[in-house]
Amino acid sequence: MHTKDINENIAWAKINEDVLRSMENPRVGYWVAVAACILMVSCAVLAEIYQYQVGMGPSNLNWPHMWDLYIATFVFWIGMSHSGTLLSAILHIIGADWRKPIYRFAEAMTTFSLLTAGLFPIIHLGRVWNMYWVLPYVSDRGIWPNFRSPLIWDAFAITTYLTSSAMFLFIGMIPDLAICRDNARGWRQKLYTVLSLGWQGDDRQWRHFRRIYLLMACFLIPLAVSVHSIVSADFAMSIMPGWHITSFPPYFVAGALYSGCAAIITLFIILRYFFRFEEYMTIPILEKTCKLTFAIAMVWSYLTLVEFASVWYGHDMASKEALIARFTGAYAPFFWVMLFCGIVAPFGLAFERMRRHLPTMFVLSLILNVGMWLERWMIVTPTLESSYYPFAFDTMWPGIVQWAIVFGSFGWFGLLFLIFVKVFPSVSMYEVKEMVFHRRHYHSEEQAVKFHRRATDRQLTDQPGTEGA
Amino acid sequence: MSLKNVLENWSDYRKTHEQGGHHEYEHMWTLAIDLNKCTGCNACSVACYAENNLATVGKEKLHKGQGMHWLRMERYWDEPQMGGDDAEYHERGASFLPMMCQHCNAATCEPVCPVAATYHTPDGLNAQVYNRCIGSRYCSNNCPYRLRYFNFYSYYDTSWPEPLNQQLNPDISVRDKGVMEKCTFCVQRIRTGKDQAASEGRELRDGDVVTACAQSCPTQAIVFGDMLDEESEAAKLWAKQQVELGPYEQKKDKEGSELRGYRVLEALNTDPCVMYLDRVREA
Amino acid sequence: MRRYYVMGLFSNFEEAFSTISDIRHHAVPGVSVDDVTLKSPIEHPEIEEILGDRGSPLPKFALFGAIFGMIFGFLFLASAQATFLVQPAGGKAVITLPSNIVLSYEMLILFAVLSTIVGFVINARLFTRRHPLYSEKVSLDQVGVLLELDEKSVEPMKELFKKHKVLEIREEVAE
Amino acid sequence: MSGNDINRRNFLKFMGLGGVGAATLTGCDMPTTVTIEEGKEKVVSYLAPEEYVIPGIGNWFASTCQQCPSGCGVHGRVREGRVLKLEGNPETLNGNGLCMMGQASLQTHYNPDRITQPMARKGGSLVPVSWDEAWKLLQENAGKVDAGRSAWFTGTVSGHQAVLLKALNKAWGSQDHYVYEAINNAVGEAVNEAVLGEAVPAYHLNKAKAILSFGADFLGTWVSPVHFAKQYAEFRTGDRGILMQVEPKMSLTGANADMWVAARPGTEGVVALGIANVLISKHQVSGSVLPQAALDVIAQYDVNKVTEVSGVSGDQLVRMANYLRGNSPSLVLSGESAHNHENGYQNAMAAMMLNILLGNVGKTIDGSNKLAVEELQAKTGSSAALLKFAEAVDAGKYDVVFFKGTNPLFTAPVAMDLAGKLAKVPFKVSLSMFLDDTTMQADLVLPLSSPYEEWNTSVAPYQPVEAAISMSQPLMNPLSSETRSFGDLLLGMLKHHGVDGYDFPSYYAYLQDAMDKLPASIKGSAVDFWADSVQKGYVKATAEGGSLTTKLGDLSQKAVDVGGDFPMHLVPSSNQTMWDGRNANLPWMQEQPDQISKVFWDSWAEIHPKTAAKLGVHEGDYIRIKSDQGSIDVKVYIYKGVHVDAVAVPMGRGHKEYGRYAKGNGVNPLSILSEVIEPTSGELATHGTRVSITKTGEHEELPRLGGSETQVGRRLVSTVSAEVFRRTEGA
Repeated sequence: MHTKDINENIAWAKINEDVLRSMENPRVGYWVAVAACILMVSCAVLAEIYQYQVGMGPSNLNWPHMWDLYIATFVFWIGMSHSGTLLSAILHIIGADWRKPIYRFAEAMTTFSLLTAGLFPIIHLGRVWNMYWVLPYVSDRGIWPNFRSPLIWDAFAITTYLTSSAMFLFIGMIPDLAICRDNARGWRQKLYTVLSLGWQGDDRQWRHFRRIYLLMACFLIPLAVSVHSIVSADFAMSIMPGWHITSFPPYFVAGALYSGCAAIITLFIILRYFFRFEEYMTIPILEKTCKLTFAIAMVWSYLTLVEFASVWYGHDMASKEALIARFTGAYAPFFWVMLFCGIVAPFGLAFERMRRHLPTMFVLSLILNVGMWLERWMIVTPTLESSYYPFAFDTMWPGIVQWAIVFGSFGWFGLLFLIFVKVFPSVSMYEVKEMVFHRRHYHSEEQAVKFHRRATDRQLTDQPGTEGA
Repeated sequence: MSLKNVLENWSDYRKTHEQGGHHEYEHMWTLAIDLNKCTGCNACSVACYAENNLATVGKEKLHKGQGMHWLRMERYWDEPQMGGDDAEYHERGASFLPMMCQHCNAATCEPVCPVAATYHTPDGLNAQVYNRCIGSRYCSNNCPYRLRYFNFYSYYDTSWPEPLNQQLNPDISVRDKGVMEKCTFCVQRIRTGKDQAASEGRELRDGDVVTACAQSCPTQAIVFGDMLDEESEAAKLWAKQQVELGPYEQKKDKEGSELRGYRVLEALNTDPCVMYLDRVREA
Repeated sequence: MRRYYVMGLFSNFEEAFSTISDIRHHAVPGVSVDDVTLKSPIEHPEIEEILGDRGSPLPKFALFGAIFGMIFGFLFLASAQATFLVQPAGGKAVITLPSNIVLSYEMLILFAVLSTIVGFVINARLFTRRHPLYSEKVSLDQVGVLLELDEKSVEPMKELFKKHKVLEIREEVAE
Repeated sequence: MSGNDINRRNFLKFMGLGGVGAATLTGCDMPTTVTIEEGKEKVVSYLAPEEYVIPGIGNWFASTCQQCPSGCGVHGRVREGRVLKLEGNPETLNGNGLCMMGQASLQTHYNPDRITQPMARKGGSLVPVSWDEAWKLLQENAGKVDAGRSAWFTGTVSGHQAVLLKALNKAWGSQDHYVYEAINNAVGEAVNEAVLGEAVPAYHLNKAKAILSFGADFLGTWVSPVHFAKQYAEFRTGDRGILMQVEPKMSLTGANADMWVAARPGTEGVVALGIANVLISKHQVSGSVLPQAALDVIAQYDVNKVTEVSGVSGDQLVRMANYLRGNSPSLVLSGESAHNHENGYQNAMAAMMLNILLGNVGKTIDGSNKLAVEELQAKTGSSAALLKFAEAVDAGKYDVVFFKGTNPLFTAPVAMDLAGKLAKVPFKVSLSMFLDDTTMQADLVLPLSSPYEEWNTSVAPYQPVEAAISMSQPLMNPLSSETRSFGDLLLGMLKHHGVDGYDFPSYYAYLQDAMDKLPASIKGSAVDFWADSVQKGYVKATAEGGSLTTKLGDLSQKAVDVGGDFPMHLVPSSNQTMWDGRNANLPWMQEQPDQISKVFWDSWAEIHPKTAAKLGVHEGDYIRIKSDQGSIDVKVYIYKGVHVDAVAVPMGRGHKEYGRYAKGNGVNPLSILSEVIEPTSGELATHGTRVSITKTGEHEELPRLGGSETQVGRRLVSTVSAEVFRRTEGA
């Protein structure tokens, strides 16, 4: 069965109308969702206040389990943030134009995941009130942070990534903000007037816009890879068996893209359903996303197995024991569930019937993300359970405080996202128009020929740009 | 923060531990622990509690692994594959291992601290700066010996009810919640010893500084001393056992290959400053 | 002589592009294609061919930012480390290359991105007032061809627009 | 840390003293306070500190540890008027070392649960009273008691306290002073007395090449552990002696043994006889040093019989005999787990027989030097005293009983019903620092000062090298103005009785006087003998000891009862952590993991994996240990350091009283002891109780430090053979 990614003959006015409509008049369901998210966030806030006052004890962290869910969830959210980069930057560079209707919310996801992830290293500090000490500010005592620490690398990388991805999101949104400006009234108009930075669709603006968008996409890809490599360095740079693994950087990057893609599927389906975006977020696009997810899932599965195999084949007993402990130790049930969710479940994506069935895909995408969250937990914890020092072997189960904060982080993300969809266009209007425009031209032979004739010297196909497959 | 400084001293700043490092050490404090003499009596551990204001956290928290035993006396039973046997009883008794911070010269805990709260002093100590610590706990995670302990709670009110708090050693602080702590080689005693020597106008001598654990050990199994002072008992013990600071594989000569001196998990190249001498059993 | 702004709005993009093409080929004497500003709801890379290669210096900004970020990053880190001698050694050198490479890399990207954004803001003339002839329709589905003309060229230009099935022509005296 | 605080607090305390002192101290002329500086008996605020007090600088003062009867000399670090840390006094028998109890004795001093004022029983409960009232009560109830109707029940007492106590008893017309220690060596002493002619001979572990110990935990709880540990270090260096330990439950000494042999509880004597048999029959050791009767008994115990009775394999017997034969001189010791049986005396006798057979007497066992001043000699404790006391109390012999330094209501078997019997004593006085189980039953509680707040002399029961009087001086001002030193109380009672010759303003003055009256041979040539003694912390006072005899007694062994309904042996083991329970109120000791099982803050039962498999229990499962006297439920720790037929539960926990740290932690195995008595010495056979164990089905994780019981191949400690050691590091 083949259908088009998008109806090329859709009226541009309808595009504006549909998207702008989605930003207005929140319904009851929206407020219920907001309330639920606020409730979740308040759980986390209460837990954090308690932890702030009492100490890290009630979270059940202990010797040797100095890290647990906080760091695992941190890695999870950082991973989630890679979706936007993948969909937006990579697909932009390779010219896959089907990204256009869905990249906006993916990029928003990137930014909000980072805003969520960034909280965790702060929450997990024993002395939160001194967190600014990790910043490289000039102190009159000549004290700097320790640039050797992967945690400082994290701080640098996350700052860079957050800045860049937020800018990428914002710049990509400027033409749309101008549309909003032109159609809004009241406070919204004021807001969009400021945010659209005086965009008026000049050819000059478009020209530079195209360049900056491309350049930022180029920077964002290596940046995203470096960010998750650095996050993996928190583990890989340590000396601990089960953490000190050479293949961790690509493994983490693959895992990040994986969970990001899965989350895109989830949000895709939610947005499509609630905002009636059936004409933009079409089944063929979902299918493409699913295929992409499946490919990444297979990469991840391969890297997982490679990690096991290389540890198994090596002769480092401590690492080998750490590996065996994952399969058989106290956390083994979670490990097996992780393997199922991460390796077996994605095969559901391989079947067209399932790919086209939204409820199935919704559940499946959630399963994949549960698997990816478990993966992070299963990286952090089993190593702490058993490492070099037998006297310090210990099994620990996270306390209510940790669970509350992890739970709340989903609410926090949800809240940010809910605010986003009502304030900003969650589908890129101008790019959908581009997509429609180019497809109409290139898919109709007559138009294309006519167009080419009008072009002067060079072959237009050589032009870098948004025209695509 | 000057570029000139960087350029002029470039090669100096690029020296790693293997090349002697940038710092000149004034002392290199070490321990030599003879497991042939150690009886596992725990006196050292309690002495450490007394000297270093270690919190007693109580049954629940200690059971949860939130205790503060800077010096822990480990007890291991022989394994069949390690020369033990499958006999009905532990005929060769137990192996005891008093484990305190190993003050590694290439400490894995140091580079991972985001705020440089743990560093190497010119005395060769792996120091923990409580004031600077923000509690990321990475150091403890990256310590292969698991010798760093975290203040999961503020223990001051619960651990030292009046008048127990009067016993607290005023020479060192009581750590508050959110701070990592660990054995300091009784740095306050080192300070006192140095001050004493300085006021007497002389160099520090072997024996001027003794850690609490070494002092209380009934069998004198723990010997504390300065490796840079060749006349110190500890340095002599290291030399006698042909154990050197620096290499991760000791170059023992043919006769020395039977010597008992070793450092725990030496192959990880952490270069610990604590030498152990193996347990001895008749058969 | 008074100068006028004239803008023609087209719904058919092809016609708009033909208009510009005609201007390029001096359909209206005294009006050059350099006077043309195209206002469009979407990006038209192909228009560059018609408008002439106007170029963009943004890659230079990016390159500058990248080089600056890398050098500044490394020197900043190295000199900070060199004054901060109590930093934890862990057996490693005072100025450690692996960590500095990682961090310089991040600084490279950060500064490149920031520099590119600054370049964009400057070159795209953002933060300026909208043109008086700006029409909301160019953010919807129409293309505007805007010219700044001498009085004498206004009428011929309108004629040209009409030839290309213009929907609406706006004009205003330039200040 | 808070120097200012302390100053202010002390200042207020002194102000309080000034105001209250006049009213309360008229009845008894106690010193208001004594400073640690010689001769000053005035209250001096730190606003004008002593001239030697330099803020920030610690001073070291000698004193004596009273946490167990070993009497180790300590140096206390005093800074800004507070004692902060104790270290061993290098010139005393413990040397530099100090065990964990000694370290933790500071927490006895600073304990938040100390009694800070006298208390009297009114309407069934103890209420605080003033010292005036306390003395009045004492006078009313004890002052007019008939001759012989009063008794003292104490822990080990020595030095001038013993002298005063004796004088006081004399004034009351009573001879009854019971000295009770739950952890004692009384059976061994009885055998030593009978065979060697001396109850406490000198053991030279350092001179032995091989040590065979039948349950003598000399590194942990036996006689003088720190001193022995010091000797042990010598024993293990150079030509490195061999240590063999035969016992049912691995003690700390057992954990350090080259050869740890699990013998069925109570069969240690049989093992000794078996070894003698091997030595004589296989190694041609001449039996001529032994009487014929002994040789006859030995001949009965060939390897097969010994294996059958004790469960010790023939191979082990032969190896032990080989070691003993090949490494002379050797030393054979017996202790707790061998002694505290119905046949404990025979067990100890058999061990002593080995010493005679191997010719150790005179080499590694010597006559001990005696203290030159007989009256200061320590009165060592036994459990026979407890039994006699219980009997006397039951017979209604006493109107008044004084308790000090011991907690019999915790350590005595419930079977004895000591609490019930004590009800027959109309007036019980407890002199104590803590509201322990016994003190809670008293009618009058007199708060004692801590050993680090008072002047005292004491004499260690075991001091083989040079006998000495240990000096204690206050290491700081009393924490509470209402506590009194034991010496002062004794002196006060003597005065109340109108006994002549004790008209001293304080025990401190009495001590100075008494020390001054010591013979010149002891005082020596010191310019200021008193100051010199206090500074050093001891006074050498050695008299030549006699030589030892070797009169071996009867060796015949009684067969160990098979048990019937109660197939298992209960081993109420002792350890340094809790000792007899007196350390249970010290948080440091509760927090310290047990040396062997690494359990903290709780009780546990040790069983062998085979036993566990039979019961189907795993670590942390509760078992019910049932004797004919009752049962206790306790979590199990499973390891191969306990005999298959034994279940070991450490004593010292399970207090019903005794402060916040002790209360409610663990169970007390002594509570289910059967009343088995060692007939020859009259001692309580604490290891003679037979029990049955069943699984209760409950489970709770055992609070234990350490994730792994083995090194999991990490080679953190490896083991070098002694042969290699002797080659590389031998003398």
